[in-house]
Amino acid sequence: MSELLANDLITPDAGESPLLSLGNVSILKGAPLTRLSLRLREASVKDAGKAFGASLPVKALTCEVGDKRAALWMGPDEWTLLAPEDDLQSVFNSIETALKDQPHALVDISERSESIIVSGEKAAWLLNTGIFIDFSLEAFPVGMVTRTVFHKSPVMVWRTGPDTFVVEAWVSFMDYVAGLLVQAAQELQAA
Amino acid sequence: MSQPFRTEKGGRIDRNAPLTFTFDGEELHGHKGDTLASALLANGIHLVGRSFKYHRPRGIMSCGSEEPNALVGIYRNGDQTPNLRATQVELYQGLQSISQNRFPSLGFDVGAVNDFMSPLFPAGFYYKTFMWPKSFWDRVYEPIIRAAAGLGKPPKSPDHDHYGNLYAHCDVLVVGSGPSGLAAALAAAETGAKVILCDEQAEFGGTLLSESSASIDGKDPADWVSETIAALGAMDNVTLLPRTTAFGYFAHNFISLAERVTEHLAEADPRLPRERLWQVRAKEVVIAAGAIERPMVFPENDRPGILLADAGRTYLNRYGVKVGHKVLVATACDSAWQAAFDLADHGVEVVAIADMRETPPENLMAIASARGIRVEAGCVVTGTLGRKRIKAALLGRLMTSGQVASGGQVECDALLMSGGWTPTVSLYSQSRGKVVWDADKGAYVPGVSVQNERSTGASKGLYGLQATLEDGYAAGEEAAKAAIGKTAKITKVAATGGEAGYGGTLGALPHDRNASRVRAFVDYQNDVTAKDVKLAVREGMQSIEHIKRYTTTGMATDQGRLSNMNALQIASGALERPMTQVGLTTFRQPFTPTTFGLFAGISRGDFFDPVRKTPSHDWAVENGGVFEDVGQWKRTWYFPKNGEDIHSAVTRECKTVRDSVGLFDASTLGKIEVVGPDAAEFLERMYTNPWKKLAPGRCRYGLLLNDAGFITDDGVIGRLADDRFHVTTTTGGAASVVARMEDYLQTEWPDLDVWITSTTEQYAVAAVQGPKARDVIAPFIEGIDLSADALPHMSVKEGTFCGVPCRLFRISFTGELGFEINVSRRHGKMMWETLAKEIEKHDGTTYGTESMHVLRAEKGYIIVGQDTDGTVTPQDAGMSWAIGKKKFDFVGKRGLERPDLTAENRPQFVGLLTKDPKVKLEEGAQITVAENPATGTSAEGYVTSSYFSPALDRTIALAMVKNGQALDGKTLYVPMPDGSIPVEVTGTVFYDKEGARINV
Amino acid sequence: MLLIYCPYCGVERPETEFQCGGEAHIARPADPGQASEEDWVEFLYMRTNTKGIAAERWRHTNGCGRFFNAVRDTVSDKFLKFYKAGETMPDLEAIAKEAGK
Amino acid sequence: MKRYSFLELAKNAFSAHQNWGRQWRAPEPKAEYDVVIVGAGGHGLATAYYLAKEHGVRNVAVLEKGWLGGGNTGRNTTIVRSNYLWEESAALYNHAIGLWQNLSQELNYNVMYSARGVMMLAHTVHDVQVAQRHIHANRLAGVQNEWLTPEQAKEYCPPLNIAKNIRYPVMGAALQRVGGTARHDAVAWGYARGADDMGVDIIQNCAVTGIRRDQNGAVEGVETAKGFIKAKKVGVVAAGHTSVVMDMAGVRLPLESFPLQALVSEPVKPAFPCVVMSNTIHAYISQSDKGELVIGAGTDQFVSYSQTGGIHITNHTIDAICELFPHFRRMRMLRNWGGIVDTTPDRSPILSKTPVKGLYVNCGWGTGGFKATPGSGHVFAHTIAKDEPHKINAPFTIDRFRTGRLIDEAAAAAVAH
Repeated sequence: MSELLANDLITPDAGESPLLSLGNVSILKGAPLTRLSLRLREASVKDAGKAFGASLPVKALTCEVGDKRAALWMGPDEWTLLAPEDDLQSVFNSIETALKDQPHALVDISERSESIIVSGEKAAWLLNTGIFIDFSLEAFPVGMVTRTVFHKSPVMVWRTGPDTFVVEAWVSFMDYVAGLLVQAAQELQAA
Repeated sequence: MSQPFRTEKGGRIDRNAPLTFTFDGEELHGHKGDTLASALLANGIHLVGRSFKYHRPRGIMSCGSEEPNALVGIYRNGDQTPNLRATQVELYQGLQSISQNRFPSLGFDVGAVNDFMSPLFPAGFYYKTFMWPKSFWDRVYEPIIRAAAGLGKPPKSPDHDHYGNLYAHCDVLVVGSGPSGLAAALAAAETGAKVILCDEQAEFGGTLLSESSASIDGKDPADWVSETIAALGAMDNVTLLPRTTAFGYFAHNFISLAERVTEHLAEADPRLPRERLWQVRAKEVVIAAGAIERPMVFPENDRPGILLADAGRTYLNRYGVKVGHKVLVATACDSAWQAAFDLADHGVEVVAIADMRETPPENLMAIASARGIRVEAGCVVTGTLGRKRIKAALLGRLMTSGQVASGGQVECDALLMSGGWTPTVSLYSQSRGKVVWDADKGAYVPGVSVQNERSTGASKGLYGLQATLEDGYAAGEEAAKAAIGKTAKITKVAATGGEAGYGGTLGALPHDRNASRVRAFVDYQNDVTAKDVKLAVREGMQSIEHIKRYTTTGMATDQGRLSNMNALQIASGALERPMTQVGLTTFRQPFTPTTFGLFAGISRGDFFDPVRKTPSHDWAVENGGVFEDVGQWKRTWYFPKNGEDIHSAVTRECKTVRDSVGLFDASTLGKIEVVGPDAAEFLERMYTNPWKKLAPGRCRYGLLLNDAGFITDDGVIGRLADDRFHVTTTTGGAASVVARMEDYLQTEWPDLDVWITSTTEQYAVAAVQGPKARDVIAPFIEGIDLSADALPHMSVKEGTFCGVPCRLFRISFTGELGFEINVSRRHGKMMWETLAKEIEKHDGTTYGTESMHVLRAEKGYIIVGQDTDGTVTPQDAGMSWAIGKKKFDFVGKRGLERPDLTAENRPQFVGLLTKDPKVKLEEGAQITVAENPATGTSAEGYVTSSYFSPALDRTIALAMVKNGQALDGKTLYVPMPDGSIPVEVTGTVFYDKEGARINV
Repeated sequence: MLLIYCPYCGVERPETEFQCGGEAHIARPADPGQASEEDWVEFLYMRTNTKGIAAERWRHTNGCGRFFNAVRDTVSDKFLKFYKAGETMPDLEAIAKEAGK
Repeated sequence: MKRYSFLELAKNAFSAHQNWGRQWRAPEPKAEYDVVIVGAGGHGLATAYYLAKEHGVRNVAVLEKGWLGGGNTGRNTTIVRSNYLWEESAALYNHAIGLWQNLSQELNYNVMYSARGVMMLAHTVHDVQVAQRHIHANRLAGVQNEWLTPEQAKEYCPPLNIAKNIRYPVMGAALQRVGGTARHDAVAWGYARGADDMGVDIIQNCAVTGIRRDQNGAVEGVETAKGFIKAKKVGVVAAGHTSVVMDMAGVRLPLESFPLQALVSEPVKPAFPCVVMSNTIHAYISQSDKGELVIGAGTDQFVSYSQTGGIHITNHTIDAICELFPHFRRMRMLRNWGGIVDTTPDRSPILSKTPVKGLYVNCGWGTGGFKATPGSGHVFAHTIAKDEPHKINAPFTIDRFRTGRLIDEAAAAAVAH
């Protein structure tokens, strides 16, 4: 997956066996990450990006990726910042320090959600069994990130490659999301 | 293997693939490519069902999804699916089918007695009788009516199949794959637009598959179809969906499709879904749904053996089946003549063509004459003979006077009829477009488009191959241009031939029979006759909707696709108003009946709704915990040991908490991090309580109202720093509190520098409660001084638990010394297991929500949603203390000042003690002043919570009682079916009234 | 299932991502203490419930989380305009005229 | 009016049913009426019927913009029950139940009131508490309602899935045996026929376009598609469109109109003996005498007068039905349609005088108006005739929203903890 966006950050959880492994689509559990919710006003965007190590995207539904850093646009004043698991304190502190005098809210949400990596030729098809978004590359290019709904669960979808998506859900919803994806993929094995 | 009505050759069936199937237990043979209907007809079987009301014998009438008569049950995977149309059921090896609505058999049905009593059962008869004696409706009449009604039998066992779902987007959706649909798909696809082409049939091509007298691009139309489908199939931007019905057209160009994936297979891979729901957002839609032929309304027009002319032709040309050996063709337009010619060409005796027109077109007359077919021009069918199969038809000659003269009797074993064609405007109508009457075409056709769609070909009343192809190309081009702004040059093919669908007749046909004796059916399935429609009008039904509902015409499973136009014309005549002023009924989704399982999709079993589990879930399962559903969460209700029932388990758990220590999973409580310089100001405005002076490291109970002034949520809020609060909410309120906070923040106070983030799932929360709570947690906590002075009740500190960061709250919902430890979710299991082991050392226990409820009730703490119900103010709940009196404003402040909220005699929160300490009140029980209140007495209040209190060794209850706080010590009554229970009104705190235990 | 344009995300999304917040431009009285009984019932409960063209609030709950406003014809359910929260209420009559109503 | 009976039916069979008279006339409006009712749905027609029958007010017109019974009356799932929580509500709906029991005989029109029982399922501990509270309150108020264990519920309704391992298992049910269903069209038609017989003019295709008021503000009459019609009293019973009509008199109401969908399956032989409702998983179901499973869905989330709704609402309704009754998964939907329901903030109706003299309003029934039809018409007729409410509808004022004296049926089932 070397050509994928943020491949130094988004990695399968080495300790977990694949949830699904078919010729044309696989589902892997993502490794733990530092996830921070950052809220601030426009004036602080630059400083925050500098402190984080990847600038904060201001274009809706896009991401900015730096060295082991990714900043995902979640809303006009909301970003999810991704960094390696062990960098939690350092990232948190450096942003807090940089924004000491600027109104903002930085909250650790590392463990609020879990991620799975859905990849393969049939990845978009599989997501479309529960998500009502056009995943053609024209409509949803690599790098696009959004919150949406998978059947009855809120999820976040981030396209990190033409055939690769990171899907995040709140922890207690992940059994539902991953379980349904695996179930829906069964028919791909049928003759 | 004899199939006496099979042609020697021809048709699209695979003659090398013979299949065996059964109908009502009889083993029969057919071929791959047959429908059940074509295979039955090949075996000479016309009688396949009984009608709804009169149980009249009925035969296959059509060859498509509009079939009103040939509804059968199909056995598959051990159960039966009712009401499937034999005309749509594809034949496979071993298919088992049964007829419906007959007893004991299709041939001898006792229900047919209704037919002889039919004079008693005109339209709406049931509104006029069955009223005496009164009690007989429920007990006698209704059960009889219900047993007689209904078509097939419902399935008897749960469905073992599963159903798929796919959300899709496309530029152009083409519905229907006849000539215009294929042309539209080609034209759109060539532009590069993303095209979905769907057709309800197994094979693409529509009428082109049974076309014998036309050519496209110099080829047999069926060959052109194959080439076209191959070309479309090779394009990446095209999705081909056969066996897929576009059944619903909703707002904003949302179309739902039902794809039948496995039902046509003798054996299907169980991993495949039985059906798949496609939920499609199309930029543009082309409706190429074609047209269907109209029955003629003449007396006894419902005998088995009477079919639509085009169906007869399709059975012949597409399936290689002759509908009879001696066929009479009755028509009012050109198209049926071709059916007669095709049959004659296959050696079937066409006994006559009876055309209502005085002078049918000469070219047709010439062809008929060349084949030696007798033509009866100006002739109409006035009746038929034969009960289970037509034996003969009566002809009548139309006279200029409008009268009909007898035209003799014609022997026949099948009658093909054509009253003309009706464009299929169902989807257009569902898109909320209004059809308009086209007098030239004699049909209702789509009017102005309301959504991004256009109809093409026969679905807008256009016929003839060349014209429909051209129209299809144009529709496809237009749709693609509108969707993606592109056009493309495509090679358009020329065509000749094709059916002319113009002309025809509407309504009941004249005859020379005794009008009061004969019945001419308008709606076959519901047994509605022309007389019924006239009766409805006579009785004052003027709107077509009234006529429809009164007679039930158009309400059968074909939604009136066959009957509506005839009914309308009859109503128009009876009302003496032009048809266009009678109105039209609305076509509803679904276009054809659609499986419930398809709608339900994956939402079943554990996937019916997400099952949200806490970090202690697995441990609780292993340790015998019993769960309750709270919203989507599974919470441990109680932890029975050694076969305890809920009562003993809860008693033990509660006692243990009070005596030593208990461990409770509080992870489901909502958590919200409120951060920013204006955080305190924001909470000040949201909650009733004051927040600005709360010091970092301290907590306060917060009460949240709505702007009407009623309690909606509560929770402890801890201040972590000047600009950071950790807010907790109820489990059920977590999402709605966030939503309401966002609402006020974004739309009322956007100037505040504060943001809220849900952290419910970031943290796992273990509540350790009881005198030994401190001892239990002490070994694992670092960085926090746990002493009462350093960490008093209602305080919060950050430190570590077993080395991982934690937020430690000293709070209590039990009245005991208590802590709630928040660690990040991933460490929740570790924390729970560590503490569960540790409490054992202190003779502690884990406890569930039930004990939590009891413990808090002993202390008189409310549970929002149980002790409050959305009509309770803070004052009512005895919580005036929670209101910041000096505050300028908070959500609900103004609401609380409204007259009724400040009125006397409001229900107030009190405690109740039964006089007999063993008697436990029922929650929800009503409270009265009188010991034996008369029925209709207004209650003084009701019991909100009621438990056996282990600490008090007696029962306790909480209640809302009018003016209750003033009734302390008074006796009230709780009237129950088996006697009234006296209760004493008390304060709400039953245990440790001074609150000493909490401050240790 | 409606198709709704979020003016913050700049995309159209299915209705299931959104929550409708009812009639738009109903301001909470700035000084509730001074609000009369009539003001308060008007704010809390009274709604125009327009049959025709009306402005309403939506929140992109399962998206960017923002509240915004939309003008919709409540008879056809067609959206005629989307705009951000805080922007002034558009001229509904002009919009109606433009839509040919 | 020719009485309906089996004998009459048999007699008419001999004359090929040529001699049945009209069930109601199609009169042109007179210049003036004592009372004009706006809206010929079940409630409006019942109001006219009782005005004529019980108050001797026969110079009445019922104006209908479409065809009578064509609004929510002809679009609902026909459930009848009265086991509401608050005594005000219970009294109102129970008043209706009393009238339902004799309605066929009263109207000489078989409205097919079928007391087959309405069972409301409890799936959680909280549901059980709420259901028990209803049962206790109902018993004191004299409203029949009883608790069933899951096993008893299954006995009463054999198709019910009471397995413990389903997502939301059935923990019990509240059963009102006198609840059931009735034939919706017949209710409208029966009242129309009865009212017409007493001289009430039912004028269809006659939309009201304005409400005229005199210089004192009192009602003078209504502007209609067929011209001005004078009337001292106007009762608005225009469910779905109440806000639109009341706006003509400048009266604002706490209403929002939402799409509500319902659907039926193809008809099958008897498969479902009663009515089952589940508030927690949002579904209700019964089987019509014709054999169709009649299923109600929830409302869409936005105001709309389109009479259509989203398929996602239908999907959620059917998934709930299939979960409770897994045998029905292979059944098929025949027809799906929508109505427009006026909804009040407290989910209770308004049956009231208005600030405008001579103007009365009956609205806000939300998703449950059909069941109240006879009772609603009965007390509303009283309100109009006497210019003061019947004691049963006295609490159902507009003013309750100002004072805060709500009759909050929704809040009482509130979910929390």
